[in-house]
Amino acid sequence: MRTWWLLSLGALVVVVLIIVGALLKRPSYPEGDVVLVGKRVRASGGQSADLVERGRQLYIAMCMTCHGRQANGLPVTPEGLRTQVGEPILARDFTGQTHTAGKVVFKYTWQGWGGEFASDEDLKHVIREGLRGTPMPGFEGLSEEDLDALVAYIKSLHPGWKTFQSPSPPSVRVPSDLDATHRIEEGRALFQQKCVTCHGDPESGRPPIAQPLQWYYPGTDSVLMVTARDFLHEPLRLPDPVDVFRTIRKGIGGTTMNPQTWAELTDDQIWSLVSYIRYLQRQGQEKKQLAQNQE
Amino acid sequence: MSAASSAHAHELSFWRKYIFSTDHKVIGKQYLLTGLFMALIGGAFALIFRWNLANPGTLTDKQYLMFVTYHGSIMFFWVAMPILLGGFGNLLIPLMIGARDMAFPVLNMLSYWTFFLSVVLLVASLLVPGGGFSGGWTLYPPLSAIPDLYMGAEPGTILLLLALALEFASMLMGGINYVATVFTMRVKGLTFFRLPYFVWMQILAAFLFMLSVTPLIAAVFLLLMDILLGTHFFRVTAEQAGSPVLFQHLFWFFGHPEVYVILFPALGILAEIFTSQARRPLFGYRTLVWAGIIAGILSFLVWAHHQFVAGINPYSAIGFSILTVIISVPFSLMLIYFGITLAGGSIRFSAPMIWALGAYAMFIIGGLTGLPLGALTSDIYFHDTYYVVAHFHYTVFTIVILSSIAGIYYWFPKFFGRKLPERFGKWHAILTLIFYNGFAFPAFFLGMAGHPRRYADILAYNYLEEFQWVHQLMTISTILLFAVQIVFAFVFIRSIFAGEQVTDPNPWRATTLEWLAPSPPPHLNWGDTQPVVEHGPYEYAVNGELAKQGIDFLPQGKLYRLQKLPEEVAHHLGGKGEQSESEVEKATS
Amino acid sequence: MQQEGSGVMVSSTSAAGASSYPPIAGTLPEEQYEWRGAPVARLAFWLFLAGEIIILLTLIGASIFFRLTYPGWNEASSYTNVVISTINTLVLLTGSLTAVLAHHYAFASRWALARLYLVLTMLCGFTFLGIKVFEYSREIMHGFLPNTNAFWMFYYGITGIHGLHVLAGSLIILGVLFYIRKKPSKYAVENAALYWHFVDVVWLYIFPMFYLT
Amino acid sequence: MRPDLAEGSEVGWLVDTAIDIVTIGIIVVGVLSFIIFIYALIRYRRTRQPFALREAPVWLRRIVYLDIAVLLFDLTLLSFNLYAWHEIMIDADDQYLLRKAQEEGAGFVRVQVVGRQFFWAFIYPGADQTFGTTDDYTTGNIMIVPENSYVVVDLTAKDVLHSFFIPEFRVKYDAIPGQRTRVWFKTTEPGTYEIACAELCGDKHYDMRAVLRVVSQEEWEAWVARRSNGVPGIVSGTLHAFGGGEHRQKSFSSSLSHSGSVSVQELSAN
Repeated sequence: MRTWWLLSLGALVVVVLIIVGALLKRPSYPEGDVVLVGKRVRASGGQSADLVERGRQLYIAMCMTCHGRQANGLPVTPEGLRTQVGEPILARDFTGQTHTAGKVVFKYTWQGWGGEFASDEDLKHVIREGLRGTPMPGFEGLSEEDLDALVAYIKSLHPGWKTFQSPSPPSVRVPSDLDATHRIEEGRALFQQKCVTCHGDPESGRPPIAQPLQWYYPGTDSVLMVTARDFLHEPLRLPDPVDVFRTIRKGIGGTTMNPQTWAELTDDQIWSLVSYIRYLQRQGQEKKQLAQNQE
Repeated sequence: MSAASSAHAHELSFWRKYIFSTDHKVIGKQYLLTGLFMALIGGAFALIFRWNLANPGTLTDKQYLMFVTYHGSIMFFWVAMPILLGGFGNLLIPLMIGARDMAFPVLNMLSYWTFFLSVVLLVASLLVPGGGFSGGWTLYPPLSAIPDLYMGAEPGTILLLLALALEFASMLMGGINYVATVFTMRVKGLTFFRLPYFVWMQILAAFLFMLSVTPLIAAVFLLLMDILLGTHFFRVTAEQAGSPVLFQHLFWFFGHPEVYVILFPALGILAEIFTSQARRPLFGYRTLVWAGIIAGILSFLVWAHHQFVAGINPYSAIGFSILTVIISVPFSLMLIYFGITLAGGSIRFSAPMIWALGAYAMFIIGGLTGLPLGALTSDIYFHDTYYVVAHFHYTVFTIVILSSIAGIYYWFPKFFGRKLPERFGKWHAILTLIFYNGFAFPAFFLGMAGHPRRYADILAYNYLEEFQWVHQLMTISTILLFAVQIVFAFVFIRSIFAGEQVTDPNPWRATTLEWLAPSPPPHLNWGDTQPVVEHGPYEYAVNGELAKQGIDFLPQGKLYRLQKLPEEVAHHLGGKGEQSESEVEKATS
Repeated sequence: MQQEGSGVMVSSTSAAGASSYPPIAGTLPEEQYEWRGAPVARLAFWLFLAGEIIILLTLIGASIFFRLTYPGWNEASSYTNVVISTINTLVLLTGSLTAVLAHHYAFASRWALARLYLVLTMLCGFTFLGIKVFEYSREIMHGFLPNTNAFWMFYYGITGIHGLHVLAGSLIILGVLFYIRKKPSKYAVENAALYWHFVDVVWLYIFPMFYLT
Repeated sequence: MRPDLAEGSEVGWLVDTAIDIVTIGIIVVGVLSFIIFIYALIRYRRTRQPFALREAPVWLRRIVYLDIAVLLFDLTLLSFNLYAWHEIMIDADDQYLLRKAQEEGAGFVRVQVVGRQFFWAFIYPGADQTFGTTDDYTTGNIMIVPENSYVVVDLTAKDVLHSFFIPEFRVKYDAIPGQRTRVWFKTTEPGTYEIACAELCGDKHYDMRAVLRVVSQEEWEAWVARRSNGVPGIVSGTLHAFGGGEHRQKSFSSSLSHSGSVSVQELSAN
């Protein structure tokens, strides 16, 4: 009659065993009250956990929505990605799936035009600073460990990383008279000479032109078009003068911005171009502010 | 089934009798058993994700959310609705109004099998590639509108939506059937204000469900169009803007009445148990009925209190908040009246009564803790935290588990002709209440601490780290709670087949009509007799002559032998009155 | 279960009424068997229609909500085909007329005529669907897809669900035709006609919403 | 139980008071009803009261008036909520907050917040205080605002629903795609807080964690200046960060004001 007593007894034993099991495994986090951007790593999972795996978790939490589930630059969001001026763009493809030759093209590298891979420092620099005018924010509070993990994960996505040797960065000196008027004048003249073809003439109102990139829209045959930077209305991706200098000197891989065209320019002339571009940026900013104040 | 009910002159095949039966009692039992089985599955899902909360990292994030989602969906749509509406409604409504079956027996059977199909689809949605839907039982788009992109579970989502639609269709059929039955098939003398409170609550629930679920059916249709045809009713693309908030409006227009759809039958069960176990007439019967009607009407006007911080107009939020507070009036009235029914009674602490009292006490907590959520400023902080989880477990667990099991203990002798062990029932109730509070009450503190819901791993946050032990406590309570229910499941099944046979068709000395029928009632319920109602439903504490013999109640009606058998009864009984009489005797002896 | 003092399951009553519980009070004359109100099927059908009406009201309400916020609605709605839809309206209205006639003859117990008009109503339904398919194909050929813009998604959504209702109405009539062959039931005819009128009334809202404005 | 209220947060004070009033109210009522309930169960148990009363005693019937008391009680509890809601959600438009900030001599900062799976992007207008210009700056998962300021947050989402929740400031509002919503709060002292997502947004919902840093006025100005582009006289170089070494600081606070940056002069001296 009292079988249910036996049943309860049996169930009780099982349950006690389960609870003992539950209590044996007590997760906790080692860090005290340090508040950091990024992932807190479980002690049981281990600080020693695979760096790539940790990077993958961070990638899912912070990068996947724009760079894609397969990291091929196909955004998760159906709204797509747009620049500040409303032009559709794609996030960087880390796997080489969309590139015509299966390459991974990073714009910001020290190898110069056509360089497929970025150095660790370049990647961290972009993650930390963000790319202005695009949805890429600067994750500036990210700890160095998390940056390492992210870079490790990104580098696990394309076999080319294994053989890639990061070159040491050349030393660059920012001239002290960067924003001086004479430099701006010199830069304007050089700009008219070398850059107007693609970038248009911002001061006379000629718009920049769109040119094909070397990669495709994922899943289609249509080549991605990209418009050259409009220096008056659009922010520079990396506005730091050193970055601007570097971009001009080394060109932008995967695009038609071939540094061979202006190989004869000296470093000093390029700094003048940087000055002029910075001048254009300020002009655009003032115009916009004026327009807003009038509203 | 007992030997008595098998003595049919007109034998049905096994399939027609137990599987594709049109008998309301068989369908009710089918609903009840399916619902209880799904409750075990839903509870097991709860265990799995609670385990993950105590030991983060056991499940993947996707699995965790999937189990959370399915736990919610199953408990609401595949446990509460079939047990309280399908099960108790089918089993009790015809008996309580003295009818022989539902108004549409075939529709009734169809309703169950549609429901069964929805269960199959639900299970299928878990097993398809990509796994089940993991966007919460509220199905909020855009997360659910582009499942393939956001969660990688497109077939699962579509199947879950279809399963929901089928479930709604099934319950709609049931609801129409209940209303039609109660409106047209009451026996002689049973006026509307002599209906047992349970029947009132059932038809109110049926009306609420019918009027509220249809907008959600429309919303599910639009959501399916979003998924399959790429429209943008609820999702936002670069060129075209849909409105995610519109879905929330449609969902909660259903969602709030839905809570009352399952709450009302539970209150009905409590009313039946309280009156018979406290030997007291239901205090303020008419007022209670009107309170139910008013609460039902008001429930259509408060839906946006789920969306105070979800982008609705702040002015309209004020209106919804005030209405929400006003809707607490009929419910507090119900609870107060139930309390008065208890006070002054002669309370028997039988197993169903302990369950019902526990449910009543938990309702008090659940109702009161709803106030900080309905009050709009405190809801800013509590919205989507564990406080909400605690609040709705105090209401919904009370409805779905405590009240249902109270009802099962109460009517089990009537349904199955056998008894559930009484002492086990008391221990079951007490242990369940302890462990239930052990998992639900700490959630209030988590909510106070600002712990958002549906977090797979709270250790991601500094300010939540110290509450990990609370999750472990809750997990242990949940394990114990589930273990107790497992034992109950064994006892329940054992009692169906090998429990002690009941000798008395009215073991609780209750008044309502179902206790006049034999236990279990035969096919077509009343044989060659028929009840005629002479009183209101709760004539307890009667000081008549019989009171001296210990009989302090007047049954709601009396049984009369029929002058001429109705056609289907005559057909079923083989057309001979003598045989049927012996059958009734057999069944009751 | 029957513990002393706590259980209520006392067996005194069964002891008192040794023969059977509950005692039979007497014999009930046939005219007092049951208390019946409205015809059951009609009541249930109205309840069902109430639910249907709310579904379509929700959809129409949502479309009004979108229409207020979407500026391109009127322009998009000018591409719908008024001629075809007017023909369709006439077809549906004819169906309503024949449904009324079927209802009339069913209640007059002239079953042959009732059956004829039911068949005509059903044919109207299938004609409507055929025209609708033609109209859809034209629109799709012109590049108007459900995901084109807010107007077209509502157009396809609401007319699609209405089309399903027309199909359901036609199939209900088909079912009723088979049903009344065995057992002539005027309420079956009435409910089928009722459903048809419901479908018709819904169309009368859809027609100005998507075609005329 | 609640996390400590951020120092001097106005919204936080309103919300906290609303919660306290309602919570104390329901605890009092709950305890009272439980006492009555348990008393009734003991008083009217079968062994003490073998026969039930047919009619409720008169004094018991009076309890019905309790329901009116319930309504009044509810409305009393609600009244402060309504006031606070008015203060937080309805009254506080930008002009009102700006005027208040000017009266108190406090700062006024606007930040656009974009929720994405699964991070928060914070868009700052830059030095010119205007959105949409070339010096806008976006941070990911870290929100930096000055002390003693009114902060107005414009919320939106780009994919699914998110909910912007700062527990310490008692601030929460949904970020909805295609719609702009806003919240505001006031900061007083520097500190570090956590921002959570409170609306299910996908697998890594729990990991959608951002950090709110309230910094001193000087630190804020230095940060804005460093992040602003094209402003004459401010040039930052991040070159030396590539060298590693001393940049690998664990604590973020020390690297905030000039995170890995050296002035032009330093750089030129190399």
